[in-house]
Amino acid sequence: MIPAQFDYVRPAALHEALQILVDRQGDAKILSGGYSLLPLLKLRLASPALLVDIRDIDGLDDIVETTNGLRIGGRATHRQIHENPVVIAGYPLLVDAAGGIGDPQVRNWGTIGGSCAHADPSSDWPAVLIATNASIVLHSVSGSRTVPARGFFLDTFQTAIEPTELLTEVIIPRAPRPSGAAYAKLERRAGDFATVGVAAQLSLGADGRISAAGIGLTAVAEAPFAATGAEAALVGHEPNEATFQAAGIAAAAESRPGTDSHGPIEYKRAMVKEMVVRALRSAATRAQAQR
Amino acid sequence: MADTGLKETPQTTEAVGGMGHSVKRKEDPRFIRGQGEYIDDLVLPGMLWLDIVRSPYAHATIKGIDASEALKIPGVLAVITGADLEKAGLHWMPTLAGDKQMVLPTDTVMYQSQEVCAVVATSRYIAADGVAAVLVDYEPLPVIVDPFKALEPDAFVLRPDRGPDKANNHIWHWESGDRAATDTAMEASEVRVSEDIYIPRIHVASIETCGCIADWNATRGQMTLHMTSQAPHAIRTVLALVSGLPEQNIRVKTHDIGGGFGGKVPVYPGYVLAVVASLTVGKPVKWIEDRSENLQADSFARDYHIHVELGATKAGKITSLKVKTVADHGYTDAAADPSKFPAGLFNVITGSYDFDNAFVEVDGVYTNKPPGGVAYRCSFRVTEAVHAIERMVDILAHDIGKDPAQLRMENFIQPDQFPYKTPTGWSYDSGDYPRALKKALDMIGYDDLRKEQLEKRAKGELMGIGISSFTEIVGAGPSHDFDILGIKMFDSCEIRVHPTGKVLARIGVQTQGQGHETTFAQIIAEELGFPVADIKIEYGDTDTAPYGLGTYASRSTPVAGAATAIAARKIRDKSRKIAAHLLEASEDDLEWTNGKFSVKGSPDKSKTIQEIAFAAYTNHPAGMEAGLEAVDYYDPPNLTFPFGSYICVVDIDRGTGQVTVRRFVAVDDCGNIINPMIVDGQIHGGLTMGFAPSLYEEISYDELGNNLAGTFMDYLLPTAVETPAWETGKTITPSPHHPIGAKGVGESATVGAPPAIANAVVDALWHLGVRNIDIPMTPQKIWAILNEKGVTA
Amino acid sequence: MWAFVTNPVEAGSCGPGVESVEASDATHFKARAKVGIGFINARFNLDGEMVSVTESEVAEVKAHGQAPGSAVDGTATMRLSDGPDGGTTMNWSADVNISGTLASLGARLIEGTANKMIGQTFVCMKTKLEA
Amino acid sequence: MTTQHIELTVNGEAREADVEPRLLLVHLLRDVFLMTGTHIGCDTSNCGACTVLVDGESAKSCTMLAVSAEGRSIKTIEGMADGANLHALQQAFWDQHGLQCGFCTPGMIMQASWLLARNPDPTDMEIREGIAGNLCRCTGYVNIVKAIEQAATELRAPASTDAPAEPAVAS
Repeated sequence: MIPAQFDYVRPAALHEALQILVDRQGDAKILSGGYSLLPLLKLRLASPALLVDIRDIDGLDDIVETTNGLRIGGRATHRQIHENPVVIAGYPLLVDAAGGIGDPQVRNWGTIGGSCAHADPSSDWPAVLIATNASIVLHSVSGSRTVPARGFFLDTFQTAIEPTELLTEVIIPRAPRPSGAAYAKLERRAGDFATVGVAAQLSLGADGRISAAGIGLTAVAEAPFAATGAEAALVGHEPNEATFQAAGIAAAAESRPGTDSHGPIEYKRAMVKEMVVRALRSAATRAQAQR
Repeated sequence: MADTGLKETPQTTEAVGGMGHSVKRKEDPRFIRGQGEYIDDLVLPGMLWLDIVRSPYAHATIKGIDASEALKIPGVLAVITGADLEKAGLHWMPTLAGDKQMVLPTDTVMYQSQEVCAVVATSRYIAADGVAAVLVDYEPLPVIVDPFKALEPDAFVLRPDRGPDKANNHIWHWESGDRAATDTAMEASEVRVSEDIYIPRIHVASIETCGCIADWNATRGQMTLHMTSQAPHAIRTVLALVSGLPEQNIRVKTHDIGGGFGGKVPVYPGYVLAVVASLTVGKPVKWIEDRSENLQADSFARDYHIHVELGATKAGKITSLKVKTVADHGYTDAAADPSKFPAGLFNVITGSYDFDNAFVEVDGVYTNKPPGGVAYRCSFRVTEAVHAIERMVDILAHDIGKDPAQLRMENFIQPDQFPYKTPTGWSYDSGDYPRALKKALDMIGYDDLRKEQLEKRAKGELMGIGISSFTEIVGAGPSHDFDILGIKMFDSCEIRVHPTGKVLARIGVQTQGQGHETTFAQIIAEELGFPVADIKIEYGDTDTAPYGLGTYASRSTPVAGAATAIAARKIRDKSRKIAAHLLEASEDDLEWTNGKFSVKGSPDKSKTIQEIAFAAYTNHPAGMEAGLEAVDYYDPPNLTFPFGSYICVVDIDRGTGQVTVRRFVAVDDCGNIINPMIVDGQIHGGLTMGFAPSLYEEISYDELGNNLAGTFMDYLLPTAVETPAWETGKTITPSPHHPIGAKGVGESATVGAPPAIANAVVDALWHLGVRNIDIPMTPQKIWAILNEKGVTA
Repeated sequence: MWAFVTNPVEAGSCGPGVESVEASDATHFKARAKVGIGFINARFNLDGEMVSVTESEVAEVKAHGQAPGSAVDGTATMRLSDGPDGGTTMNWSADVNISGTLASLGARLIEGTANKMIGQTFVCMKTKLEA
Repeated sequence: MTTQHIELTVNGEAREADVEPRLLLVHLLRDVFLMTGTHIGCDTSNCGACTVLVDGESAKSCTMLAVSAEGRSIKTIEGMADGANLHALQQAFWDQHGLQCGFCTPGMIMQASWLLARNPDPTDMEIREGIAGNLCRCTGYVNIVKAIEQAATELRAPASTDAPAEPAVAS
């Protein structure tokens, strides 16, 4: 399969890229890892006039921990994240998620910024960012703004990014100790898009009860979303099986899956519950280990 | 003639590398260096590209084709439509099953993604742009995707071209066995079990898609067609018949093939379009399918709706089998079955069991789909047959409370019953079914697994054990019964021994990765004593290779392998005469051992095959023709019947419905073995292609006829992660009629594996009241059952 | 309102992604539409027909369009009735079939999209009518 | 049609070409440089037949633009053997019957080389996960896994000469 024709530029600096987005407003599409974009171009399901390759822009793939939390450059690959010592030490949820995206080649080149900007309704990172209450930094010629992940994924393939903006960074706040988080993904076959993906994060209070919870779901609605009902079912409760089941039931009720080759709606809802429970069990175990 | 003694240990030295040696493959050095020569690797001077406009509709009238925008694109040279082909009478072509198939439609498209017109351009990129620029005006028509609806009396007729006397969607009816006797036996049976089993449509999805380069040289009047074909000679003949080109001026050349599995037997419209395009523009024209075209428009396998009933005594002795089947062939019957067998060899459905009464009937039906019933590492409906009988035997065992292994043992055809005549007319050549099953049971530790299963079940865990004891039927075939479009299904080998004792052999079958360059050399090494390293095997070029029907249905070893052995023996016969001349001895006084003739009683008086070869050109006896070569066209006296017993252990995740194959033991018997390493590899691959449709792969259609698995994102080939670590074992029961006692093996595991997996999954759920689950046994399907039974986690 | 829903240019321009509409005659129109979600889309050439089923009550729009490799066929039915507050209420239903590449290769992506696009169409009509 | 001039390194050799921006890296290698060892098996980056190394990282060359590979160093199957000497992986695939039709083999070998560069002593499951992006239709993977194990053992051998003697694990 052969893409339609397009123009290609590879700016050397961020401001150049941003100016191009202004100049070619609506025509231009950012090329990062390419593993989401190129198959669509080849299937001719998308035909942007210009690709702006951001590979030469310095400083877009740093992974650093700051007082605000973990800052991950938009061009950081899934593998860079998966293998980063800081991530491994403090963010097991990210390790879970990064290690299960696509296959090794996809993880070598696919980027967190690309995944988030592309906003495939079944992609993994959005659920993680939602569960962790992360925020997303967008740059344009007029400066930058930070959008909470919970307001970023608007619809299928649609985000809060304006045509003149570039996703440069995601910021994942460090959860107060003791906390635990995990990603549970159900897939038909290694490397597939999720049938359902659940990112769960729990913080425990001094009384051992859940003091804060984040649940992000993917593949079971038009866009990844926060299962706020499930979160409410967790906070203030003991981190036990009954609580997890209640959260799972709430999350299933909140999900809006469609029928496709991964299964009918009823199955997907049931899998939401099942995978929410599994993610919460792991998250709770990890949280207990921090006590 | 037959030398079918048991050859469990090699008779030749490792240096010679005859039968039984795991000789490393002679073809591999080019593949591991990336120097294989696949069709898309080939570039000819001045070559153009062809790309195809395909229908978005599964059924529609074409009101017009507007190619004007496409023709404005620089580099787009021509757009070929059905109307263009109609002028030359090439808009329809015959299928191998005697039906006809559109090359390009003139008025109606019959399936989604059907070829509508072709764009010829100077590069593959420009050709793709041309395809996107062609505007076709369609008027959608109603669509039938369900063969049962197609058979309803008021269903619209999909193929009015068949004439007013065939104003329905019924293609043919075929039956086998004795209906009345089977009915009587069935009614008298103490136990009757019946089931509706659907074997879904699947696609071979070889990693290399199909393609060709047609190269018309007008001055020489020569058409060279480089293509991905498992049957180049048959293609040449069909092309000659369809195009009117003289057959000697057509050369079909198949290079390395990146997997075939039966999908590269049929003639696809793309090949014909490339030929027409090359004839039109006078330059070589390349057509390469992309993956989505391959998954949507090539031929498909299975799509069999089987109603099966098994009768037995209370004690579990099978008495009768009755089968009624609807076969969805899509809009044309393009199957590659032998002419007399429109339902393939489906009547091998009595399997490995000894009983007297069986009746099988099949009805072929048209629907708005691409051709079905073709191939997926088994084209002749054996997979469907084995699945049905092995599922039913398991259901019977569970119903009467007998262990499925025990029930099989009690019903097997016994070794002393061979040759065994089945109630549907086959004569099984040889077999030892109890030995294979016993070996499999031992290898997997069956009794312990059954204990473990009971313990797990008590804890609510779902574990199942499934057995399949299959009988395969391969090596088509004896010419009295087997032909395709009238061409008898013999196969061939031609051997030339050069003066220096090096050998060139050409065979009529075409490798798709099975290792013919190695195994056929091993047959010659076995028969003549030339080391494998000195033997070169060629195939795939119709200008040089002897005529053969090609490689499919596991027929290479049973047919061309036999031809090779016989041709080698003809050379040995002549060598004996030359040796007698050289040794000044009587032919009767010579004995053949280890690649040389020696005088009986005087082993130091001998001539090696290499010395004899040299003499054949330098010192041959007076009155004898010089040279040392032979050709054989082998017409097998019977098919061969490989068999095996497979045992599968599965665990089911109650929360998600996911099935994990924990262990899989496969004991195969394919008679004498040419190369154990390659046989093992064939079984590993076959098992994986049995595993895939059991749990993952399915080509399904929505009600509009859209193929819903048009990429590898939705058509789920298993990766290394899911695929079990196969455990293989062997028994050897030689074929009594095959010259080297061998049987085919390529398809055995694909045929035998699915029921073992299905039986294991049903076994895990039987106590919940589950009797059958159609493949693919997807998580959503299993979960729905668990949910219904109230046992989800 | 009846005039609006049976005017090809007015109603047709509310179709999903419609970039241009041209009336061929009183009941037929041709349109170009960019159909899709986000940046995933295909440009369709659409042929449409407005059918008055029951004068001033029920109208139907049939559209049939093609993009390379894909086709879309849809029927929308609009039923006007007197509303409780003296206004006119429009009830609508629609059926859209997508065939070819978009359906076959984009199955996972397309699911639900058709209905969403239909919804947008009627939201658009509502907006225009209220304007 | 506008083209762009690109320069890159392929198997250590400097190469250049004028290409359309939409040209895929795999077509640059196959159709422009006529290096046909890298194959195409799908369009959706599922099958891995087109796997090459780009700056040492395995990539699916059907999912990368040639223009994006500008200035990078590409390694393909054609760059694996050192003249007559096969790379340990090539030898192991041959020894262990890790291929049949050979079509997935170049991509499989390139991916395995990336895997072993990062994990010289992988477990069976690490190998399987390491090649999860490479589909094989012929072998059932068993012998591919064995081949990668053999090559891993082979490739570790020189390093182990500095280390205290340890018996090599036969595959």
